[in-house]
Amino acid sequence: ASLTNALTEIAKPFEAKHKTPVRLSFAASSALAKQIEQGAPADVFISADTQWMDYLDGKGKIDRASRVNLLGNTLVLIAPKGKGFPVRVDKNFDFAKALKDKLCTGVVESVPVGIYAKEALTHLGWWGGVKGRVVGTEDVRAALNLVERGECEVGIVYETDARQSKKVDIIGRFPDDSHTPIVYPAARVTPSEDARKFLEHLRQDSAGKIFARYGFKRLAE
Amino acid sequence: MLTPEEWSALWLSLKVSVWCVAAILPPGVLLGWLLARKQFYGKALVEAVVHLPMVLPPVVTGYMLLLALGRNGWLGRWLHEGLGVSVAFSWKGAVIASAVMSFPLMVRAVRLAMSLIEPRLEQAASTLGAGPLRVFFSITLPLAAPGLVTGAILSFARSLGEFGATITFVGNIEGETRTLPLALYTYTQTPGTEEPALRLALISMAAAFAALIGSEILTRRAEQRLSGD
Amino acid sequence: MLTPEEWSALWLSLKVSVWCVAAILPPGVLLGWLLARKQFYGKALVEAVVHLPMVLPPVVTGYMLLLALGRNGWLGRWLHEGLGVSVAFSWKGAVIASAVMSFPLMVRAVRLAMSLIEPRLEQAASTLGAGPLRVFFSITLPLAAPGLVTGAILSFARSLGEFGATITFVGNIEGETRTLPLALYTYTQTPGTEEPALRLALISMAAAFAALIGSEILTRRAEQRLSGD
Amino acid sequence: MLFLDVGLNRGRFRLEVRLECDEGVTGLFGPSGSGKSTALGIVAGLLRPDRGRIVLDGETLYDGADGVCLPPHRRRIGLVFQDSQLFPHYSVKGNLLYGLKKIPERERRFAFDGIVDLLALRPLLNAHPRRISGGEKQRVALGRSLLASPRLLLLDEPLASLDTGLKAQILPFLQKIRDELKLPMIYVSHALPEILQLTDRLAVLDQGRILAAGRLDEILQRGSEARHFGPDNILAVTVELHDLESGCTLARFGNLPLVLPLRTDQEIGRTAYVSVHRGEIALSRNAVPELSIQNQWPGRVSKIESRGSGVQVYLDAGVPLIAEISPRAYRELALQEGEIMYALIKTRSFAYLAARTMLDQSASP
Amino acid sequence: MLFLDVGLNRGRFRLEVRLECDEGVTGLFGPSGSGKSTALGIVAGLLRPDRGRIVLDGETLYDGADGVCLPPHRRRIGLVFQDSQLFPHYSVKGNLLYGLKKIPERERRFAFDGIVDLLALRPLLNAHPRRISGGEKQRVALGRSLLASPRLLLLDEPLASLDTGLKAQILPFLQKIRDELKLPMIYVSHALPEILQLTDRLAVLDQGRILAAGRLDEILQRGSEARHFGPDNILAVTVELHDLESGCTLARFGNLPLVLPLRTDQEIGRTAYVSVHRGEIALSRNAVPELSIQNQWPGRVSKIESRGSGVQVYLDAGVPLIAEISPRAYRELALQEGEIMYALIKTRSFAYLAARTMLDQSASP
Ligand SMILES: Nc1ncnc2c1ncn2[C@@H]1O[C@H](COP(=O)(O)OP(=O)(O)OP(=O)(O)O)[C@@H](O)[C@H]1O
Ligand SMILES: Nc1ncnc2c1ncn2[C@@H]1O[C@H](COP(=O)(O)OP(=O)(O)OP(=O)(O)O)[C@@H](O)[C@H]1O
Ligand SMILES: [Mg+2]
Ligand SMILES: [Mg+2]
Repeated sequence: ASLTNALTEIAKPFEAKHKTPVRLSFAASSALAKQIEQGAPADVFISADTQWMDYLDGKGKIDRASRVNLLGNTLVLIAPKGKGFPVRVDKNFDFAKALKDKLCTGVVESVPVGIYAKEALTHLGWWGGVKGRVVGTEDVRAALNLVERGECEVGIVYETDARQSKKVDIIGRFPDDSHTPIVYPAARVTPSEDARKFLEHLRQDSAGKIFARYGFKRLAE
Repeated sequence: MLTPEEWSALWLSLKVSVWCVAAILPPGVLLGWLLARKQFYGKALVEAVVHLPMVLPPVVTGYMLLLALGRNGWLGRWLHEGLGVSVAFSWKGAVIASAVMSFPLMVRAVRLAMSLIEPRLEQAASTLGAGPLRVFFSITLPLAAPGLVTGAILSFARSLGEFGATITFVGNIEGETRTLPLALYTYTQTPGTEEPALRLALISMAAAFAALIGSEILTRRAEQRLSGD
Repeated sequence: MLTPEEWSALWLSLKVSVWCVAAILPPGVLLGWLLARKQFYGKALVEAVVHLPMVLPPVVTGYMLLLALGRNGWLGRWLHEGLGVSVAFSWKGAVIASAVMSFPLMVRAVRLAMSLIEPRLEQAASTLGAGPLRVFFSITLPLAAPGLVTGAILSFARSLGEFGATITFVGNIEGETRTLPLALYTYTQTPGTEEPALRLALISMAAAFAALIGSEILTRRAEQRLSGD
Repeated sequence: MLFLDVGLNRGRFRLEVRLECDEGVTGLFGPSGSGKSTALGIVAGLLRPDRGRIVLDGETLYDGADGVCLPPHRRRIGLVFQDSQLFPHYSVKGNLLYGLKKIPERERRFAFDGIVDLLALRPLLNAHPRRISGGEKQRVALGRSLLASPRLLLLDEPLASLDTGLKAQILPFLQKIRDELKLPMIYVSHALPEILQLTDRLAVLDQGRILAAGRLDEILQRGSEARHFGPDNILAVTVELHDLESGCTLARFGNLPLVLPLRTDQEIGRTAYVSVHRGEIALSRNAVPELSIQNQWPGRVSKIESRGSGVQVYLDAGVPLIAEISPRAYRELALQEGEIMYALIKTRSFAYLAARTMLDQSASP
Repeated sequence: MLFLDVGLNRGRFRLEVRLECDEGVTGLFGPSGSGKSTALGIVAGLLRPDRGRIVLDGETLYDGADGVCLPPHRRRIGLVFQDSQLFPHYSVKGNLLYGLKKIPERERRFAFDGIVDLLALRPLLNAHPRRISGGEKQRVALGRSLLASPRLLLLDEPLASLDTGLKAQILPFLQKIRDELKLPMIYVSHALPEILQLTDRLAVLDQGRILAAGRLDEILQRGSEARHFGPDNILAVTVELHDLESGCTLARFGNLPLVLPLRTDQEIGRTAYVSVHRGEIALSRNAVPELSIQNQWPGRVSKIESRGSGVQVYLDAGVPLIAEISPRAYRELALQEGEIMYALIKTRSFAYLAARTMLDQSASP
């Protein structure tokens, strides 16, 4: 879902070049994975996390050889614009004390951003202190929104999302080693030629530039 | 005024909602009548099954539809291979998702209205030579008209706003299954799109308004027809 | 049999649903009565506003609730600072979200039932010395009982299944706002959790079943009381 | 011809009815709550009896033993409900046409316009059935049933809420359809004179049971049912002579000679019904000679009942008679059951029932 | 005392009523659809007139000019609906108690048990109001209204669907509450004898207008309303003498002497009402001497109407009379409007109305 704008933009030149319409379906990775499992007529699947790609892989629904880790992302701590407080992202910082109120992120059991956030917080030893104050949201946009509205004092979201909002400040970045790497794997679902071409297209520089503009990290294969 | 995407979403939403209401009206009326007038074994079970889609999160309902009616689902495969009909990932699937979600509203409204009809009017019709079918269509149904209107408007509204089951069952494909709520969702997934999101919300409201005012007129007419005002 | 988390979600869901029904019953009855019996200026507007939460995607409704009742919302700030009441991120907020979503169902059901009551019965009561209040409570309300029951069961079911508005408005906080649908959602978002998801779905169904069977008994009693069977 | 022998339990009420109705009109008579409407409902097929048989013109409509039960719409029996039950979603006209529309042209027994004019419904045709008066509703219900061309018509107090003017127009019309179309009817009413304008074949119902059925004179003969006809004694008499000289009609009541007011339109040799109110029967221990009261009949006091303002004295004078006397008179006479008393009835105390109608067409099978 | 002067437009129907009711009972009489129920609805406050005034015992209930309109529940006016309108969610008992419950003990005018017994409702108390018969419903509605202790009672054909036995019990009871409790009533009925058992103060309504109001004898005097009383001529006569010898009661009708059947219970000097059917009036061009027919009155033929089976001849004999003769007789007599004819009426053709009741209590203001 975080890919909505970027992908829409990237699809345009592809359509122009290959004269094939690209049909994009944006939904939660889980929903998409299940649709594909049930035979959705998809050519390419791009997931916001590895687990749903693994899931489909396990069911033999994707072309394992075509799987690539397309993009990466960073986890950041945000606060409403101008309402931030100084944070040092390391184990010695008493985050629980600095945090007066609630923290929002994706649901920590299931929504990818939440899972990463919990890992990071645990890694930093902050989890125990904030556990009861974590507001799980349906997706990363909702978490961002709550912070924008000032409903939550801080939030943990992807950098891509945080950067596009003018109403929040990034007050901290979680080191890459504090959580499982955030990757966006992509793979072909059908062996069709169009699928191959589209996957190819995604990995070209022209696409890469657009991704980068939205704050994604391009991953070397 | 509206962008082509907005038009397409609005048009799709209306199409899905109208088809949804049209599709559930007949079975809803029938079931509502059965529940209001007949005592049968397993009635409570039927009730419960009908209401199930209301009780479960829409996503779950959508998932169950996917399991049943997806190309690999037991029913879907049969439909697909046997009849060449495929509902998954098409607007027809969106109609099905909406229909399942709205069905309990239709059934309940019809049942309520029918249970409040004076049964002696039906008896009077039968002594005038009207068989069960004519009684049903010329007496029961018109007298339950306010219930049908209520059921239709609730279903229409529910269907206009249906999101969870639809996106889970048929995905979010522009021009095919991206109804107003899904388009709205798509915007909310990207930052800085408050303005188009708001536009879509307003379009939804306008569509709803128009439908509700139409229904209000229908409702009032149905009520007046019975009271003679 | 159930894990503590499941218990907690079930308990919370029931609490939220019961409170939701209790909270919307009085205003729903009042508004249903107004719509059924009175003609006033802006009636169609009131109708439309009431139905709005059905038409918009639940997430949008949740978002609007947040705008209004969040800590920084115009109403929420006043509630928070003036009265010290905060509904955001608490189960009370979940009740509000459910209430807003179910309200149109309640209003419509009550309105439908009231519009089908014979108004001359109310007149008869008034010639026996009953003032408007007594007429309402001793005649109108009991005669509309099937509508109240229908409204209550639809609202209860809707509320048991409410997901989008709730998660948007009050988030998903274990023990506080994680109702059955939210817990179920959590499972559907992770692969390989079919088994606990299924358990939760079954629990939801069981709760719904119990409620529906209860309502069925109430409905039947209300219908029989009026027909004298 | 209708044959009916059914039983039905309705909670606190139990109906047990055995009845045969010939062509023509049968009056169903009985106090409030005696089961008249219930019986009609069973005949029409709206209520399913617990046991028994219903046969109409040789066709079995219901047979408890065989499980046969024809649904109402296949019985072609019209029923005018006591509470008209008009369809609120049709206009008056729509109500009238409801049954008519489905009848093939040549099977129609009544013309729409004829019925509308007879029942004075023309100005109401476009009205809403909730917006018309009580009597108007009842007329619409009657018209609606007639227009459905039934082969048997059940009328549940169709004229109870109509004024005499309308009654006087509708009754002759019912007589006409009885005579010309030979449409059999069962006519429920608690107004005996009204029934007698259509028929003297009666069934008397009480507490769910047929107490008596047959021609009114036969019923009266049996006697014990007299109390059902209200405060009037009804006598079936045989007209013997019109004495123009003395201005009397002479008749015979059982073995008793009777002096009635002169009414030359009553045919000699025929049965006529006359009524005399209980309060107009005086009692005397002996016959009183040289009195203007010309009817003096001895009878045995079979029962004495003190009720409200008066004392009811049941007299067996070959036929049963009930007299009501004041408590004071009762004390002074020191009346005992078993005594022989004379009933004294003035000629003018007699009133003719169903006065200006020939009763006999419907009465003879 | 009720004063009523209102107008109401109801689509095709327009009501314009001006009426004063004294203590006691006022009978409201008129053909079906004439506006009787509408008028009661206005008095009870269920219908709001377009203009006018309603005053009860000095209290203004409605004043179109001032915008005063007391709601029904504050009028304390009981209304027995034509179609009983029982509450389906209460038992019969609950219906009866509905109005009673809220009346303070000492303001209650009737005891629950008394009403239940009077109306023979005891076995029905726990029944559901949809499960009782038509007459039973009407009795419950009557009881319910009485138990609410109104200060004015409006009765819309309360006895239309009751059998004579019950009527005969309930009418004296209504007489009693009229006399003892002095509860004023407006009694709608199309049965004149029934009304006359309660009162001879009438208002005659037709097509939404009061044609006549006042004592029946005064109304009859004015004459033109006679046709509203159905096929009977109603005469208000003054009783002059009971001639025991010849078995007649002599009375005066306007200037005409009248020979009636003997009825010693009619007080000398008082007004009595007698009826004679149109068909029992014979017409003759000359007085016929030496005939048993004792009443022979000359009158001018004011109108001749041919209707259905008979010819209606309107005769002005000081007071209006209507005779119905056969078309053949009409031809043979070659009757012309304006001619003087003799109306011949046999003594026995007269029937007393409201026979066994004193009328006068309610009649005198
Ligand atoms: N639906 C019903 N269920 C049970 N009992 C009923 C029902 N309807 C009527 N009864 C009872 O059955 C008896 C007969 O009722 P029915 O309506 O046949 O009387 P009826 O002779 O038509 O009286 P009326 O002249 O008052 O209309 C009454 O005691 C009544 O209380
Ligand atoms: N709700 C209504 N709206 C408009 N017209 C009505 C309404 N109810 C009755 N009418 C008409 O008003 C007239 C008077 O009706 P109303 O009920 O007062 O008559 P009524 O004298 O009581 O007759 P009945 O003896 O038949 O009951 C009739 O012509 C009737 O058709
Ligand atoms: Mg009956
Ligand atoms: Mg009326």
